[in-house]
Amino acid sequence: MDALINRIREIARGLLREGKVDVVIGFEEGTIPFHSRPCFVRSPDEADRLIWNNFCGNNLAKYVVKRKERMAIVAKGCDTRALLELIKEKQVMRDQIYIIGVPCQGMIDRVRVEAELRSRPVRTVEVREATFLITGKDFEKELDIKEFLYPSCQECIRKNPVIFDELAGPEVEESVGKTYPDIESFEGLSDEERWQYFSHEMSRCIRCYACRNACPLCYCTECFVDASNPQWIGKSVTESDTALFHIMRAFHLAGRCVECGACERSCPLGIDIRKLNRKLSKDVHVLFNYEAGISLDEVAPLATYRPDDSEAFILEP
Amino acid sequence: MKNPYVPFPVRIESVLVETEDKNIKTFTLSFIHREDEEQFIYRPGQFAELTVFGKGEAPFGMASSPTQPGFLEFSISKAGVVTNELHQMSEGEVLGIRGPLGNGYPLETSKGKNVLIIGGGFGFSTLRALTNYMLEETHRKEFKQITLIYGARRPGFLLYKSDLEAWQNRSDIQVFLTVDQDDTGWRGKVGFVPAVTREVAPDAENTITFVCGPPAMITHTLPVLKELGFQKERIFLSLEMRMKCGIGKCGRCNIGSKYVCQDGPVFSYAEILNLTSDDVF
Amino acid sequence: MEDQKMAEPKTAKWEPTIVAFLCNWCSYAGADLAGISRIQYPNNVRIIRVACSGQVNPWFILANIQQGIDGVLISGCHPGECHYLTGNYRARRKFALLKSLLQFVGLEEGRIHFTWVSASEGVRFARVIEKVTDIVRSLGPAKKMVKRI
Amino acid sequence: MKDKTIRKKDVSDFLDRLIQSNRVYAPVMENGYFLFKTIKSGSEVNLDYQNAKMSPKDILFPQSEALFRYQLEKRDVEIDVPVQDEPNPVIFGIRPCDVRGIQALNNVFSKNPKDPYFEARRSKTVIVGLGCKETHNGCFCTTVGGGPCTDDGSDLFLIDIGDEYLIRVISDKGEDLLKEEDLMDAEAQKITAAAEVAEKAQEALGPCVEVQGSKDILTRRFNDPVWGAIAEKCIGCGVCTYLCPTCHCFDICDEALYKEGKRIRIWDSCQYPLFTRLASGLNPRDTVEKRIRQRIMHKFAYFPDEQGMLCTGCGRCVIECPVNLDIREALKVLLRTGAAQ
Repeated sequence: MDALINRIREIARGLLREGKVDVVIGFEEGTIPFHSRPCFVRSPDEADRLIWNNFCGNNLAKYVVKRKERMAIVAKGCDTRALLELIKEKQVMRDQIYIIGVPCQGMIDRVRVEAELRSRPVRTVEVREATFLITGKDFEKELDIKEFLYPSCQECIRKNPVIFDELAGPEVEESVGKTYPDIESFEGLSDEERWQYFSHEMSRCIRCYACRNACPLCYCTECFVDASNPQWIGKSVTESDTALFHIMRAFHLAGRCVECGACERSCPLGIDIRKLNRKLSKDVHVLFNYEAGISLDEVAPLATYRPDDSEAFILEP
Repeated sequence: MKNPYVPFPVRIESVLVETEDKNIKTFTLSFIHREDEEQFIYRPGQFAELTVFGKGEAPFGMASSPTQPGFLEFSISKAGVVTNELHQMSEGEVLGIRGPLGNGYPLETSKGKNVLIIGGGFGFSTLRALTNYMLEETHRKEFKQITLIYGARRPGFLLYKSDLEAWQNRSDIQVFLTVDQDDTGWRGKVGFVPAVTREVAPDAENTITFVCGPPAMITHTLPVLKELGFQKERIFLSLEMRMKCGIGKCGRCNIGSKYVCQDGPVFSYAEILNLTSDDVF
Repeated sequence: MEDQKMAEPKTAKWEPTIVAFLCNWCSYAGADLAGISRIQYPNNVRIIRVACSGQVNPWFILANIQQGIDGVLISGCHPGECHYLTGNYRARRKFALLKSLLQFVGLEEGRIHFTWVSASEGVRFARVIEKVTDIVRSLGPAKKMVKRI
Repeated sequence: MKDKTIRKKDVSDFLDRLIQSNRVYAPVMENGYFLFKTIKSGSEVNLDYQNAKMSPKDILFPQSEALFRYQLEKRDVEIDVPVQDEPNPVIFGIRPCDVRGIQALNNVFSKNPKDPYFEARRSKTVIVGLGCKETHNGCFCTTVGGGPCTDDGSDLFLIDIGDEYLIRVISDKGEDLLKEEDLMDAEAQKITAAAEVAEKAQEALGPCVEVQGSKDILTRRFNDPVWGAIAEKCIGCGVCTYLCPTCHCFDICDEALYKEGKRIRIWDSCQYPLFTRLASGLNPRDTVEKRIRQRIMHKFAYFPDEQGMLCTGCGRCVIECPVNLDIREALKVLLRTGAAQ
């Protein structure tokens, strides 16, 4: 990990010194355990702020849209996928960004750790080889990193950057082939069971829109939930409005979602938001043989068609 | 104590299209219940939240003067959800009204002084209320010389044409109307409000000024007033901010530590310069 | 309003309300033909004419669900026959995903339907409406995601 | 009334008696975190908790509530204001920071014109506070004038002294709640033990920055570019404001079906770009920087005289901010370097 950090700093320092970029967007140490956080480095001397560890969960592609500067961005696999989509959707120019690719070892899910500790306060976290050691006031606990990775990291098959100008470290091993065992088993439940699960998740939502705002691909100037003229959706926290917000949010990302899990990570209440996006990813994959954030040339699935697309859902009298 | 969130029901008595682009209409409203009207005691410069049931509320300054009892008038420009709906409504339909809200123009401090009223475009509505208030028989003698400067893009954008005509026929108020663009048959002045102000403003000594209009007009008129020697403490402006609750709770309309809905909307220029804000004129 | 809606099935005379978005060039003409030809079909359907099935925003469907409409039908030209050449192809992709997603969260499968009806298919139109009405009736009144005011 | 003690294992039974005639809100663990919920049985409650994920402000100021319902008639409208008939609410086991949050809300809502909805709930509600023995990583109550065992604003206040809680009886309302209970008067050594717990907790959490004089410093720095640097990583969500025990900004809107509908009040957030946008399109707070500044200034500079500081140091915004924009750190940057200027 230290080699990786040194390399990131070195690259950043070089880019800033040579004036190739105005800002390097990366991660710095957070103020509390389990939080590394986005930072903006503008001078070579500041490059030592940059770090890398298992807590760099934010998707930094969020920050490149509508920025005028030339940027370098420290990007893990999913960040580069989001960048690729943004380039494809013309939200940022390829030559405006310098991608410092970081092969990703997966990020630790703070909410699950909290639940495991029954929210006892953590004083320090120390990441070791395959485990991390948590120390509290009167306890110590060693947990397996693999078991406490974010669900999106556990399922990830794109740990290595898909697009980059430079790699900061050796590529890591990836599993091959997209599978959706979680979605398939959920589909196997009855209508009523699925509805129960979904409405329970929705009932916890406070509509803070962290999921939307953390998403690197939500960049509309005015979101449909905010629009007032016409008003598409009610603002109260009723089951109906909340459910439709989440359905519509997910649907806006159909064929665009890069499955980084930023939505779920940002949710203060740990709602299983990603399930909807993942279902759409699966359908897009199965029906249209497309995966978002992989290729610059492939046309987005909802911007095109094939005459022989599946008609299985069409009603025949 | 009355629930401050619940509106009084009112009915639309008439609707008058004010401007040639039909974007501003004046709605005359009357209270459905007499006891509500008795509670609604207002001063020029105050505002109210109008309810279009099912669409929501929006704040508007009263364009009518309390000296004309029995009805309320609001001039409303078509812009958002509520106003778009309002513009489709007609006589007999029911609205809600919540108010009066805000502080209104400082009438007490104006007594015994000359009054200069400067309005631009759509911002003239509460100044019209003020003018009518001051011109009313019992009030007129409380003020000295009254000068009115009112400008609009074109003659077709001047509001309250019948009032303007009536005032021009009076000898106790000097009325200067100006338009940005000349039109055939226009007998008033041509030019922007700041220029006209420089030309016709009364002596700065012992004069209170009221300004309301588009931001561009205000930013250019204030330096002229300063140049002519008007004191910051005696220039009053009506501010516009997004308001919702109207009672200083919802957190929207504060400029620094002042809530426009409660502490305003009328502030002296001196007060405004003291506000913690980056949008000072 | 909603309360009435909820109370209705008890009277055994409850009938579903179905909104159909029909494209102007084929399906609406098909409905017209069904009418002109005096083909009988259930009167549960309320027709909204749209330029093209591709024009139907997924939100239109969700808004109907939210307002307690029991079933929604979208019908366009047969593939390859779109007046705008590709509108229905695009709609097909969009709605394949939407239908699957709504079912995934637990909405009953039979609430939302998509089909193709051409201008000459008056009979098919009537059959479609019959079938949709039957399915929706069997599901009972809409409850999931319906907003109560 | 004298201080009382209650054995920890008796709390559940006490709550069971309490819910006979009160609506009791207490911390309940669900989905891996704690929230204040209406309880049906004392056994649901777990007082061995840090703090609830969300502040319990929604008990008094619900996220969405109907202000009135209406029915349009031909030439009139009928307006119907809901009556609050909740049976004697009790908020049990609330932390001192959240009690101060309620006081802060009270300062806003009871200012003239009074907010009848909040008032009706607040006046009936009994608050049973619970002192903190240890603090979590986001806590900074001592910085903003509170403390882990401050009992201001509570009607009863519990302090953990091992197998028992010491109960401080602070108000008549609190005393009433114990009327039917047969509790032991606290012995002197237990009162001392509780005082020690309080003192220890207070000592363990030193203030992180001096906030005295924040009004002047922040006002002076209003146009400082430092706000831009603080705000840069903000993604503009509403987590900080929605979880905050003092944030009270709201929106009012209508929901209607044909001729009938309701006017609702819903939480809103100063962090949303549309919060201040006028129908004309003009937006006085059109950048993230201005919105972050509004949030911090509103809490620490605009109304410290009338409303007190609108921050209780509960640390929810610190812990839950998706990008770890730590308000303590922002204050340090603003106040320390500001004071030096």
